[in-house]
Amino acid sequence: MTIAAGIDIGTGVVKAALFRVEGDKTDWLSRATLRIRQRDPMELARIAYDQILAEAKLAEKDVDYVATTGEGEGVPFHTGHFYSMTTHGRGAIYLDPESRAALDVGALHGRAISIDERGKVLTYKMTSQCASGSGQFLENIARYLGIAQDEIGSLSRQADNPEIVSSICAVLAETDVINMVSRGISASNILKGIHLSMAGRLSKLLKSIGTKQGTVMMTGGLALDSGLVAALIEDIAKMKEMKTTIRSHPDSIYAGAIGAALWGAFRHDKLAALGSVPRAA
Amino acid sequence: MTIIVTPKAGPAKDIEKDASMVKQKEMMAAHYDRLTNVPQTGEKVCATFVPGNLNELIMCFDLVNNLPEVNAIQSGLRRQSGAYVLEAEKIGHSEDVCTYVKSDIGMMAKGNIGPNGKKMPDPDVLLLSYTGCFTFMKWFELLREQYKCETIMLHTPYMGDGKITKNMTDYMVKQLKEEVIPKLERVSGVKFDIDRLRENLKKSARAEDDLVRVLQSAKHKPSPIDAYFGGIYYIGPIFGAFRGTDDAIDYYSFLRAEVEERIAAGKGPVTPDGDMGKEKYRLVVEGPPNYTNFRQFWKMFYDEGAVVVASTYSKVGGVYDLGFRHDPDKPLETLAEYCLGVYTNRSLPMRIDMIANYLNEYEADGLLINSIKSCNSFSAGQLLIMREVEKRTGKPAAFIESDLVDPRYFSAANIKNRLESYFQMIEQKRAGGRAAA
Amino acid sequence: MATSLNGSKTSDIVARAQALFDDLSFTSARQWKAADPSRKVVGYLPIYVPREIIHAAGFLPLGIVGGGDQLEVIHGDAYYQSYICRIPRSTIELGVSGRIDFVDGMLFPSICDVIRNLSGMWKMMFPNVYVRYFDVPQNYRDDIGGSYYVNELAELMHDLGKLRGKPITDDELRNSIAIYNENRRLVRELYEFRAERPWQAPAAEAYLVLRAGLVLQVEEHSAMIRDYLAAVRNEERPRRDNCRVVLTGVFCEQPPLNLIKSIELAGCYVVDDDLLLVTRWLTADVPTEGKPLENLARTFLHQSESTAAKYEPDLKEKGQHLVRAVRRSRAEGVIFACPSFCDPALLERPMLQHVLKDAEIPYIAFKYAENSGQMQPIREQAGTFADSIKLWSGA
Amino acid sequence: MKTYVGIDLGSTTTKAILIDEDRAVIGRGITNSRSNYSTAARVASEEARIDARFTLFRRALNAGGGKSGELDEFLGALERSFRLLQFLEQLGDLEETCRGQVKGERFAKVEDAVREAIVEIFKRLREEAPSLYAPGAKRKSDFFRDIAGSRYHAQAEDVARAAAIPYELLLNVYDKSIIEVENRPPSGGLSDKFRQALARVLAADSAVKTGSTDVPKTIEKTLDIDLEETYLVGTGYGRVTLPFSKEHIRSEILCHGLGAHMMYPNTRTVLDIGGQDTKGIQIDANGIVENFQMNDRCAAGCGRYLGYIADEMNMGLHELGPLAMKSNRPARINSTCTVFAGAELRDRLSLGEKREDILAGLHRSIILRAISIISRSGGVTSEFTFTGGVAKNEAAVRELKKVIKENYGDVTINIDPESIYTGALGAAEFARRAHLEQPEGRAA
Ligand SMILES: Nc1ncnc2c1ncn2[C@@H]1O[C@H](COP(=O)(O)OP(=O)(O)O)[C@@H](O)[C@H]1O
Ligand SMILES: Nc1ncnc2c1ncn2[C@@H]1O[C@H](COP(=O)(O)OP(=O)(O)O)[C@@H](O)[C@H]1O
Ligand code: SF4
Ligand code: SF4
Ligand code: SF4
Repeated sequence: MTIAAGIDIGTGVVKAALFRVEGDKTDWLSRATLRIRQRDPMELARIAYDQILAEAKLAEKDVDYVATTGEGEGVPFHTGHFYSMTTHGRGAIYLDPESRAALDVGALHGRAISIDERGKVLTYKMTSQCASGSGQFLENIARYLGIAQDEIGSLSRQADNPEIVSSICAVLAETDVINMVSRGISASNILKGIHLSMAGRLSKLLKSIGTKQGTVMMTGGLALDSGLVAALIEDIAKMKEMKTTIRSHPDSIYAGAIGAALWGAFRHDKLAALGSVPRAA
Repeated sequence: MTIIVTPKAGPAKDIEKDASMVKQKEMMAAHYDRLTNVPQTGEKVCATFVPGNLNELIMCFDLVNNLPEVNAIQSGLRRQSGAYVLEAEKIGHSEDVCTYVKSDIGMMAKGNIGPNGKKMPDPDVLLLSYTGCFTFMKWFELLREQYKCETIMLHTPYMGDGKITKNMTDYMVKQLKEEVIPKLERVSGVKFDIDRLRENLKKSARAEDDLVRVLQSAKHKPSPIDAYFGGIYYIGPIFGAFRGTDDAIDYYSFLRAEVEERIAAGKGPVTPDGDMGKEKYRLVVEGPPNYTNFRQFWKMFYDEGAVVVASTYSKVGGVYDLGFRHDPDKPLETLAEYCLGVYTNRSLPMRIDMIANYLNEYEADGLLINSIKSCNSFSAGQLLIMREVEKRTGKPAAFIESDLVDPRYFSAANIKNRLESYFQMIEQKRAGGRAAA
Repeated sequence: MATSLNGSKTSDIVARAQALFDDLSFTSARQWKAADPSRKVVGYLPIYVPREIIHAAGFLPLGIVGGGDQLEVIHGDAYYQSYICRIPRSTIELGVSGRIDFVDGMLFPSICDVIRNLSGMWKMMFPNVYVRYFDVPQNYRDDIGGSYYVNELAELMHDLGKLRGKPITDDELRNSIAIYNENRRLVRELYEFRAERPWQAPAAEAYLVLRAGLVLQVEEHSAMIRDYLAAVRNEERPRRDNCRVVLTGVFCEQPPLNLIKSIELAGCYVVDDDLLLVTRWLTADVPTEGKPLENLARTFLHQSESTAAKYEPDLKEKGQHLVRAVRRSRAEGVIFACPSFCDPALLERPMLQHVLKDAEIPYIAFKYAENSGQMQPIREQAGTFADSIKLWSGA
Repeated sequence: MKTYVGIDLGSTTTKAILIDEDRAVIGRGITNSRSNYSTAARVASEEARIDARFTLFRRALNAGGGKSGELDEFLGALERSFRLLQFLEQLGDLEETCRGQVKGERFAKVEDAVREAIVEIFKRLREEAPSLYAPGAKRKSDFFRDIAGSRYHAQAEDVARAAAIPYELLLNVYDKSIIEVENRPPSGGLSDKFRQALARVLAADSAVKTGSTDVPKTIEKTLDIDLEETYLVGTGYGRVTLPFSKEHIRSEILCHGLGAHMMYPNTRTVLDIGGQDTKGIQIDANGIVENFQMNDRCAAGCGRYLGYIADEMNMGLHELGPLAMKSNRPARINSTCTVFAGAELRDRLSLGEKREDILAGLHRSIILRAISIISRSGGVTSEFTFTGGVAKNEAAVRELKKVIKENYGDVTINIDPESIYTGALGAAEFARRAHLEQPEGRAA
């Protein structure tokens, strides 16, 4: 039996998950999310770790492997670090074993990762700089429009005539949006427009990693945005050669943390078999 | 970069078509039909580029000339290029690179349907006369990867020192003789006949004479033509698949007659909304146009009474107004000199000289640079061109940015803002000048 | 102990190379020139110029590959739109700010439209400098491209002779060729050593040592490589659980040193690359017997590196150089790092990727600018590459 | 009296200037730009008219022999009192609107609790309002949106905790209401507000020292002067969307050039850094534009960038400059991409760099970008003027001075505290000229 923690330091949110792994059996013991909002992510990592331990009623010494991911290379108490795409791929398999790609959409970047049935990463690609299609941007616009995060999805799905945001630059796109408001475009249509332009970028990513069929699991915070998911499904439907099914999961935001914990357990067992178990610093 | 415009985009319905317009439309339609009928006729297709286009030579082998650049323009005007570019990016091309290439590749990926709605033929040979732009080389390497057909490289050295040396022409003539011609013979199965080439070259020169007259008519006030937006129509046949044909000779003689009539009548240029109003600003434009919003772009000029009296883009397929003519007496040398002399193969100092001269000779109010995101060949260095030309002529210059065929880079509000500021600035300067006088 | 034959330590050699790298005013080249009034310096841009000819004139060939991430670019940006790569603007900044005011000539190799146009800009902006656009043939037949190239080389040799005030002789050139042959042999040895034991010669160090060759006299540079190799051969350095990659696409604008370091930190040893190609453009010794210009031309036509700037006449050969590099260095994958807005590198990339795919070699790709500051996305991508190996290999 | 109005509708703020027939500025007004351009323009010009009244008061009281120190004190008190009234009025509107928002499924279970919370928040806001307008008080910004917003956030956090309702819910109510409130046209009734304000001031201190004049009478008299809007010219961002007709629009480049010329007749180079564009303008001895350059489609390094940074650090825009001034070792920052600014900031903080050093580096990089636009437009040849919102930031100014000196040597650099109005000033002058040319011209 192996106890492993996964801590995913994002740009917007810190996520943590604690797992017990025994052979093929995995048990998700506890979880935590903390919004970063001007706080020090390293401190939050500690808080999140304490929270998941407390919730599972375990002590630090009970944990065999603390794996960080995201921007967690600097977390002082980690045993090992895995990079985001490694962990999101694994997380996607955990959330749905049928997944053959993970599409991680977070606050600043989008990542498409193609994986095999074991969660091994085959290829991947990230959006580059200059993104009006980032979660952060959507968040800013929603606030400007006076829309709460959990309202975005349903509003977007009510759109009847989405207005596409054409600027590549988020700053200029913001002005575009203000202009739209002044032209009387509804919030639904604006949000849907943003979702569609994000979806365009994401499907481009998916296509460029060669994913043409199977399940694509959306991970990261924006997987919870049903408007984005719907827009992506719409966009993919338009591409004849793409036969993928887009899925999201209520626990999608934890994918990185889950993946980290599971790879941590995996690595621990592998090293244990070799007789060289590392301990967290 | 490049040219050739035709059907579809529909002008105001009630404008009477001039003979040249009708002729051009027929020529283009016939050409596209010839291309898409290749599967029936069994003709062979040679794909090549506009600058350094060796149409006279290609015709000697009974090959049909297909110009991917022109297809990209057509896609732009038809508003399909945006989807094509995106398609190319989806199959792995970077957002950063020339969208001409991506429009072509995207069009291929999406079934390669030509402007007449029929499937474009695969090329039998790629004639990579790589003149004035390095991207051409990558473009045809990409096509070669796709079509796996014979590819002929004709390397045109760059006029880095502002002159054509004997080493350059010798090199090119040797390539023509020992690489290009034998390979074209092999692909086409037609034996090369130099007299046929001479005949074609003779025809080229005739049409070139008329073209130059047309372009130089803009020296009149008011200018009877717009040498940028309208100019794009005028250069179509000679930069495309018609140089060296009787059709081109006819087209340019019609055109010349029409322009002379307009001068006699004291008329300004034709625009999509009919005759242009009073000529208020005379401009020289450097850089290619935008094709995805061509009408909207043009309108920003003629609505304000701005007419372009000279443009460098109308020289990308050959700089004829500085005296070059295809010369049947030295057929291969003349082809070499033609390639070497196209606008984008000229060094920056040469380009600056040319533009500054245009500003003076055409008595323009200023220079406008349309800097194209795609095109490093044109764009890298334009800001220096702007400075130098301002310094030499004392006339104001303005700088706008857009793209040839990528609608994402055309921001109407932004461009309009700059253009209006520029026109108001010219106006204010004039008023200031008057006040001072 | 990490010392070379003559006793210098690895850290000293690297520190020297780093200092040369950091010096945006090219002090060592300035000093070299100041030591003797007859000396001249001829600058060149990436990717290849025949440095032998410059050397034969007794001049110092000075490689100028942009300004890196420490140069504040002010005036350079005034000459370029935002969608043009970074190297021309930092090069202009170097010029306008007087940092290369001691350079007597500048060669602009035929690499892309940006550098090509820069040659004309340089003529306008620095009229007192000898400026030449250095065209190379894209036709590889000796009787066509070859004879054109020999004439171009002869013209360059003549011009440089004029600059010196005395024609360059064939013997002088033969001598320089021999000296450069030696330098190239050492560079190849460095690459072979690193491919063998990448933990002993980290990519950033190897790069710095190579880069010193752009500003030092060739003889001094050869000595530096020799010292470095001797020093690291004697040293035991920690070996990490990294995978092995070939880095490609970096032939013109140089990535920031931090990027090279980040790749290794994230778990990838760089075992081959196309950085600073000029130092090993010619892949074989240039014969020292016979007509030197023809020898240079022939080696250029038949035994030189491939890059996006060069036409590949044979479809079957396209991209094979990269596959060979992977096999030769026993790499497990390829990292494409290309400068943003670099048409040649970015248009070439899909073709190379297709070839790799057919050869079943994994790859990843990202873009950079010489002044990129954010390494996080890069670490992430390189790191994921390394993770796969860590998790799935035998260990 | 005749007044000429210039309105500069920028991407972030809208500015208005009133000048009289002698080209003297009599009023300035500013507001944040918003999705309703006509309202923004109306608010700004109303603000300018309010300011003009103060100018007229001063003129009238001065004529009555008031000593300037005493006058300042009195007018200051009057203005604070006036602003407070204005603030309370808008606060009332906001409360009403907020309460109206509390409905629907999201509030199903907590409707009453949220309503109570809102009442409580506004009660507190009203209570603390006078302290915001006390003498010497520092406000986070001059715009209702920002002042009310930051105080609302602070109070809501407290109230939410006490009432055990989600803070996000209260925030959202505010977010939803503020657009509505600020897009409602101003309520008018200015004269009355002046009277009320005066009454308050007099009530607080009946022995106002303003010379011999009868203050209430003088004020009444000045309120009677009709501020006729003789001609109006608009300029600014996306002039296509300006709520003015074509004859009333001038390019912002021209307006900035002319405005700078009016403030500093010897200026030859003008740098304007606005919210999402940076302009370098060269003008001649008459204020006529000779050349101009702007940033391209990338908004990196523009004013909005500082806004993102301020948000990221949870600071007011005014506070960035002073913090950056504390640094003497600016970090080298290469990317000025606005969107990634936050990420870069976090990156560096986590590497242990100091906040002030990073901030100073950010300011420098903005200036470097601006200088390269200046360089594009022809460099700096003689007197130089820095305008636009960013000119209010002392750290940006410090870097600018440094960089100009490094690159162009000793040139005179003008920075007017009111430089944000430069474009509006030029526009007002264009309005005056247009009126002179065609006296029948009337405001839009
Ligand atoms: N319920 C939700 N609906 C829509 N978006 C959400 C939701 N929860 C979080 N987000 C978005 O997810 C982003 C954070 O996602 P995450 O994957 O944690 O990113 P990162 O790892 O970069 O911090 C935030 O920008 C936020 O806008
Ligand atoms: N040969 C020509 N000479 C001059 N102007 C031309 C020519 N061909 C087209 N134009 C200009 O372009 C406009 C539109 O052309 P086009 O889009 O081809 O029209 P249509 O919709 O009839 O196909 C015309 O109104 C005219 O101003
Ligand atoms: S400011 Fe806008 S355009 Fe510029 S890099 Fe950032 S996102 Fe891209
Ligand atoms: S770079 Fe310019 S000239 Fe070259 S293909 Fe692209 S658009 Fe044409
Ligand atoms: S980086 Fe690429 S585009 Fe830029 S100069 Fe070098 S080769 Fe040309």
